[in-house]
Amino acid sequence: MAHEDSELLPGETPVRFLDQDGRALDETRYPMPPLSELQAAYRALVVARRINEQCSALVRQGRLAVYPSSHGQEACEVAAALPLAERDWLFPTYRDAVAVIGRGVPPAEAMVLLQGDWHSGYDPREHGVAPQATPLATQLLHAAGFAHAAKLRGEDTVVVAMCGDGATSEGDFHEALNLAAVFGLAVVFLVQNNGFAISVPLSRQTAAASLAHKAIGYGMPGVRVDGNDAAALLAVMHAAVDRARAGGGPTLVEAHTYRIQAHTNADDDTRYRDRAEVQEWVARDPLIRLRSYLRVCDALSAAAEDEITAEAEAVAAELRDALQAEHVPDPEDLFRHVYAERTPRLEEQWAMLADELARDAESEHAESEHAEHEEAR
Amino acid sequence: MAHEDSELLPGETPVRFLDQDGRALDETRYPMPPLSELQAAYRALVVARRINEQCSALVRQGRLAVYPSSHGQEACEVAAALPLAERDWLFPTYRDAVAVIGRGVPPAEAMVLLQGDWHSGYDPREHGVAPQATPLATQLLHAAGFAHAAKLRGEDTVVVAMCGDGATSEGDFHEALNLAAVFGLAVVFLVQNNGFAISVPLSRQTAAASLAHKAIGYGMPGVRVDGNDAAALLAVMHAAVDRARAGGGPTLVEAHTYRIQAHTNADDDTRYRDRAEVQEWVARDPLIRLRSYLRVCDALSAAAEDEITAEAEAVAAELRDALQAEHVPDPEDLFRHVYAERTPRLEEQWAMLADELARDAESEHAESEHAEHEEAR
Amino acid sequence: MTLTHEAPATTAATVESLTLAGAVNHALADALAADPSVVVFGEDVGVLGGVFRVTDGLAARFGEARVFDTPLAESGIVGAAVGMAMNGMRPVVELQFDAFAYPAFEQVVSHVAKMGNRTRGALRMSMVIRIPYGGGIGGVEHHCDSSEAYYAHTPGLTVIAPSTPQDAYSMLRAAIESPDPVVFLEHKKLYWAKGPVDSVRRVGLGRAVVAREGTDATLVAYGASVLTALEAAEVAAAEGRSLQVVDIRSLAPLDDATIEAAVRSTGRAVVIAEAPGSVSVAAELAARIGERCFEYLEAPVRRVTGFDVPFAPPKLERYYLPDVDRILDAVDSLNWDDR
Amino acid sequence: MTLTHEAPATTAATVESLTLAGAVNHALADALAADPSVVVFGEDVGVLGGVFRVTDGLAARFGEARVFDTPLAESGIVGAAVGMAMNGMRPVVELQFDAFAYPAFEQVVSHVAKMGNRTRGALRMSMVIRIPYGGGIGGVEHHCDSSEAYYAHTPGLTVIAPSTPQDAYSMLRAAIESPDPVVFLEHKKLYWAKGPVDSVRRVGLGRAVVAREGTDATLVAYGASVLTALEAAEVAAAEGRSLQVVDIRSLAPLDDATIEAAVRSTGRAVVIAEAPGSVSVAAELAARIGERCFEYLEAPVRRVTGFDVPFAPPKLERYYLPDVDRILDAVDSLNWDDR
Ligand SMILES: Cc1ncc(C[n+]2csc(CCOP(=O)(O)OP(=O)(O)O)c2C)c(N)n1
Ligand SMILES: Cc1ncc(C[n+]2csc(CCOP(=O)(O)OP(=O)(O)O)c2C)c(N)n1
Ligand SMILES: [Mg+2]
Ligand SMILES: [Mg+2]
Repeated sequence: MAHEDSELLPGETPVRFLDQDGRALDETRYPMPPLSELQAAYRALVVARRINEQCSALVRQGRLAVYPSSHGQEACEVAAALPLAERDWLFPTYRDAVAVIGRGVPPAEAMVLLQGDWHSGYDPREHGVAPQATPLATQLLHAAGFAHAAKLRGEDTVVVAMCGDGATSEGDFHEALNLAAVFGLAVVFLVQNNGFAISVPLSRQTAAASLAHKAIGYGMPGVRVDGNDAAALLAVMHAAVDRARAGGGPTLVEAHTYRIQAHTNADDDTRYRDRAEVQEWVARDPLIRLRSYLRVCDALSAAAEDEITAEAEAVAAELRDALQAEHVPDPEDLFRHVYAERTPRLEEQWAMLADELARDAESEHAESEHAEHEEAR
Repeated sequence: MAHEDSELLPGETPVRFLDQDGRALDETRYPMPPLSELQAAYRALVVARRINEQCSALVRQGRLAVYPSSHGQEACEVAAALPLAERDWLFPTYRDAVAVIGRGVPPAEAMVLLQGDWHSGYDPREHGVAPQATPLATQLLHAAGFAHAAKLRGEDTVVVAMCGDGATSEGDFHEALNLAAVFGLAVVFLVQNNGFAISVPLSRQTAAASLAHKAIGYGMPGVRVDGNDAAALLAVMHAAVDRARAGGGPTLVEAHTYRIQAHTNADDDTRYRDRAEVQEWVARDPLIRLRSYLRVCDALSAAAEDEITAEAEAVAAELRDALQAEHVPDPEDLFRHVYAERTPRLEEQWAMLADELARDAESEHAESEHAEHEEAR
Repeated sequence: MTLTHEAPATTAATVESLTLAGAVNHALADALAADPSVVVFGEDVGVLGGVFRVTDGLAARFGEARVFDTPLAESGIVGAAVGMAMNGMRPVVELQFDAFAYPAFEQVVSHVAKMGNRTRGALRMSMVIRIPYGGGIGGVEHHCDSSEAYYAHTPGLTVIAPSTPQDAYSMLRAAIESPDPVVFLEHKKLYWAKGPVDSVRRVGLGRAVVAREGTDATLVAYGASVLTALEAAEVAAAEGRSLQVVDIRSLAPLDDATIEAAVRSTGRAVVIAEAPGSVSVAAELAARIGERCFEYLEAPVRRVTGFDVPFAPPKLERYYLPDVDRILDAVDSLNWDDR
Repeated sequence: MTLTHEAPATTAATVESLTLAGAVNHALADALAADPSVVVFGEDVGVLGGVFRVTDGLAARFGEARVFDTPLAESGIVGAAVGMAMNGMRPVVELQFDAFAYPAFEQVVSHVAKMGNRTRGALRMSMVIRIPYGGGIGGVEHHCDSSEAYYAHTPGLTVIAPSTPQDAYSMLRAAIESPDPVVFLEHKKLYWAKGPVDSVRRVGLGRAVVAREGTDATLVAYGASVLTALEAAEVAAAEGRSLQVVDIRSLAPLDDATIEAAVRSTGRAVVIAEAPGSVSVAAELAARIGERCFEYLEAPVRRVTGFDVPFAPPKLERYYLPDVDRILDAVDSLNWDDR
């Protein structure tokens, strides 16, 4: 085996700083992030969890059509966003709403898609966040192209591109990692390996020892990391981001984690996994792990905890309020953005719809006048 | 680095038995194939080379529209076909006509595509050879599916699927290798790395140390082999085929070789590569290397050489003759095979064309009668 | 809602009331039972039974070798099915949603559609690609495309879009038995609509059906739009106008004879489909009716289709989708003054 | 063959006689020179200059950073272009042949076409996808598809298919400057046909042009079929029939006004295209003409298109492709007795 091979292959065990009880382990491959960053991460984790819970509740109340929760995966979500500078970009999936919010997108804007108002609700340029991608692995190519443009202009932008374990089987995953490696692009590919693609277990996605083992086939380093250990994730992501920023090219990071909820509210996960397995992972909760550590380090006072909880509650309340108001989108939106300028055909079609709406409004008006009239009798 | 990793990664150097002068090297990773097989391989190599030369000549004479020659890569072509049993299948590309012929397909049938008569000219079932694939890497999935069907029926069919270095960048390459590995299918993926995809050099396809390094990412072994050393290729292919037949799953074999001719006759390779580089590879000719070795081993008499040359000439002559005869395909063929049974629409369309042809024939007939008449005057 | 074109003909024993999803499930089960070369695979079709539960129970009943989940790779699924069909199997694959069939497009167009032709019939692609499609279910982007035009334009493919559980059952059985590749489009909005299914009844591919008789104008539709057309015909009847409804069922090949006879009998036609209208199956129907019924037409053939925009987000889809009023508006525009 | 719609208007200095390939090359060069955000990439477009030499010399002139080869991955090429467009570049990508664009289909349909709509215009996909397409060059399978229907059906895309070097030049410049994504189809058979190119002349997207005046019937065509139509008109003229030829140039959006006016002026129309006719751009044209010119039509709109079969092998393509005789047959069928 060549010397360089060992540099690109993942270690035999995932990077891990904290054990399940939040005790620091003997991890030497990366430096432990400073306490201040872990405190920031903890705050973000609590907010993320609260958002996940709030959104699941909003689904039950019929305010969101669907919500693919990252409950249990919040450490990955936080570690995807935190290491990025303002000028950097994040390329998230449908599951990464809380990472999107972590980049500064207002929670209500992040919910526009799932609320059914429009296909995306925030300005990507304002926050450096691509629209959440639904077609799996497609966004990894956008990330590579984005980084390529930056490189051509001599900018040191770094891009974090996210996907799940299932998405690694798609052709676009392959093409994206390869492009990024061939052109030495500043992309960090973060795979959240939560063990399932809807109902399909990891064993149906790969026969490899790990997903990080794919990296060497592209000539980039592959790293495995405990996806429920925020400290380890931050350390690994910082290293990968720094490497990318310095022109060192892409890295593939595989985070081992678990989705605690079903795939979405529409899914019934009892059909394909044991409750015992879920419970095991509940016990590995990334929040509790980091909280324990911070407490042991005396870096999380009760006051701070209260303050964080309050902040999370405020975010949740804001989200709740925003989604309580029934917002009805404008039907003309259907025609506004298909092209920069509306084609004559689309003008015709909108005119037809507008005419229908006008007639509907008229007859509604007539009906209600009629009803009033009847009442008055 | 894990123990299993070293089993799946390719060795630091490609497998090689013979040096450029045909001297045996100290290769211990595989057993040297028996002389009898090398003799058969040599015979096949000479025939393959002769076909390549003949086809290039037929292009110059306008008998073939195009010919993507495997000149210089014949050892790979031979080693793809030879290790297969009759019940096995080969999934070749546009460049692999001589491998197709190596499976027993009559040379003239293998040329139907390039002659422009039809999209494929042989019966795949009769020879266990899929139609030569043009869309890159797509056939690798067919190979996996084919092997999957065999596995489901409990058959021990082995499939060899071929592609080039450029094709490894396609999403279908990824999806095929992954499928084959996940389901443990009996597929040997043989990549002929000839350094170029038309004009694009290998460095634009991968940043990895080798293409064989991709195998570990799928959990299958990756092997590198000298693609101009027929002995090494046969040894590696036999091992991979045996492994697949025994249920051991797929292998990725990367053969280092070189395309001596331009991509096709339509290509101008002086635009993208040095003549010196081509000459270097001409010197590594797989025929000469094996011939030298066989001679040294006293396994190739002058009489045998003469006989082989005569056989190759006979094949070339047959091919020449077959392609000299101007064959005009039947226009009705356009409608015969689109569906098992012609749709009413296709009946209508054929009726229209048939009517046109009848009218053309009539007016030609009238014209020629007219001409005869004129002449007679 | 209850879905049927006609009263079932055979004995009660073979007739069940099923949802369209249930009808597809039964068809798969019966095909798996009837023919050992039938295999069913795709994403989540195994233990989960599919995200729409269409394959529910099949893995348990027929075993993991015949009904199984694949890696998440649509080109891979279809490409592997091509190889399986080359090797004597009859694969029935599910692509999870319309838009998630696009990664498989190259395999569909370059191989599924052409392999039989390429090999002069030596390697026929006897396979079915099942695609849940269409809107009206409040799905987010990429979950509601009506993508039939892409397939119906591609020579070599048979494209079926049933509107009743009976047709879903019978035509899926026929599709699986067909020597040719079939793209089988299941409208998601119809999945939970019930209708009688007679498992003995055979419906061939390539045949349209008159779903409702009528004399004044012909509504030509398929999939969920057939229901909208039937509703429109009901409303029109109340207003004294008799609308005929043709369910084309087979988008490729089109049943020219039935469509032509229907339109000729009324002299007026409205084509209804959810997909964006431009360069669509609706366009083909309008063009053909124009070509074949020109002398009989009292008015131009009207199209009531999705707008030429990406499918609407959930809260706007009711504006996007063809509805009864829009159909009746189109009918109203068919030069009635001439009468 | 020489290709032009009209005599160039501006000074000789800006006018050159170029092949269509040369015109595209010039347009790329001028765009690269004019706008630093333009980048050109694809397979073999760098040092080789493309398999059709369309990008010849560009890498040498503008450097490897702006004109470069990619790994062999079409979805990758288009997907990366999406990301580049998100980051302020104007990528112009080449997909080597029609059928080799199919692997990129998901990126084209789900992102290129929809990203601008998805983000309410925040991320417009200002990019061009160049695709050499069409037959008539003796190409083997997968090298001769006319795949325009797939793109023209997809809302959000602009689809251009020029038939003259001038239009190729001017419309490619316009395509590169467009805020919207453009699929730019270059007919391979036209690559070596010459015509005058005035690099100052601007031709907007979305506009058809009357390529030949005529009064008896209108031939509607695009790409290489425009030449066949013009030839047919020439032959017909000799026989005393005056055929108008409309080159639609823009397949999406269609220039309804020009097409409508043309067909209304003659009352008869034949639509000509190489692609299989079913569910095609030709179908759309026939349907629209039927819808918009119904009262003016003396005869059904006829289509002369490729058959509904996979593209023919080289020795059979002359039977497959629309030719002058087939067009004239269609013209002959347009109810002339009525006059
Ligand atoms: C191209 C494509 N195919 C299928 C789907 C349907 N789908 C949505 S999520 C999903 C599973 C994804 O699993 P994974 O990548 O592991 O991410 P996770 O949901 O676990 O976060 C599937 C199959 C899709 N969105 N895109
Ligand atoms: C999907 C697809 N894209 C592009 C092409 C056009 N093309 C034909 S051969 C070729 C280069 C292939 O290179 P490689 O895989 O290394 O094989 P080689 O020709 O060297 O044997 C290209 C780009 C194609 N046939 N299929
Ligand atoms: Mg997952
Ligand atoms: Mg090569």
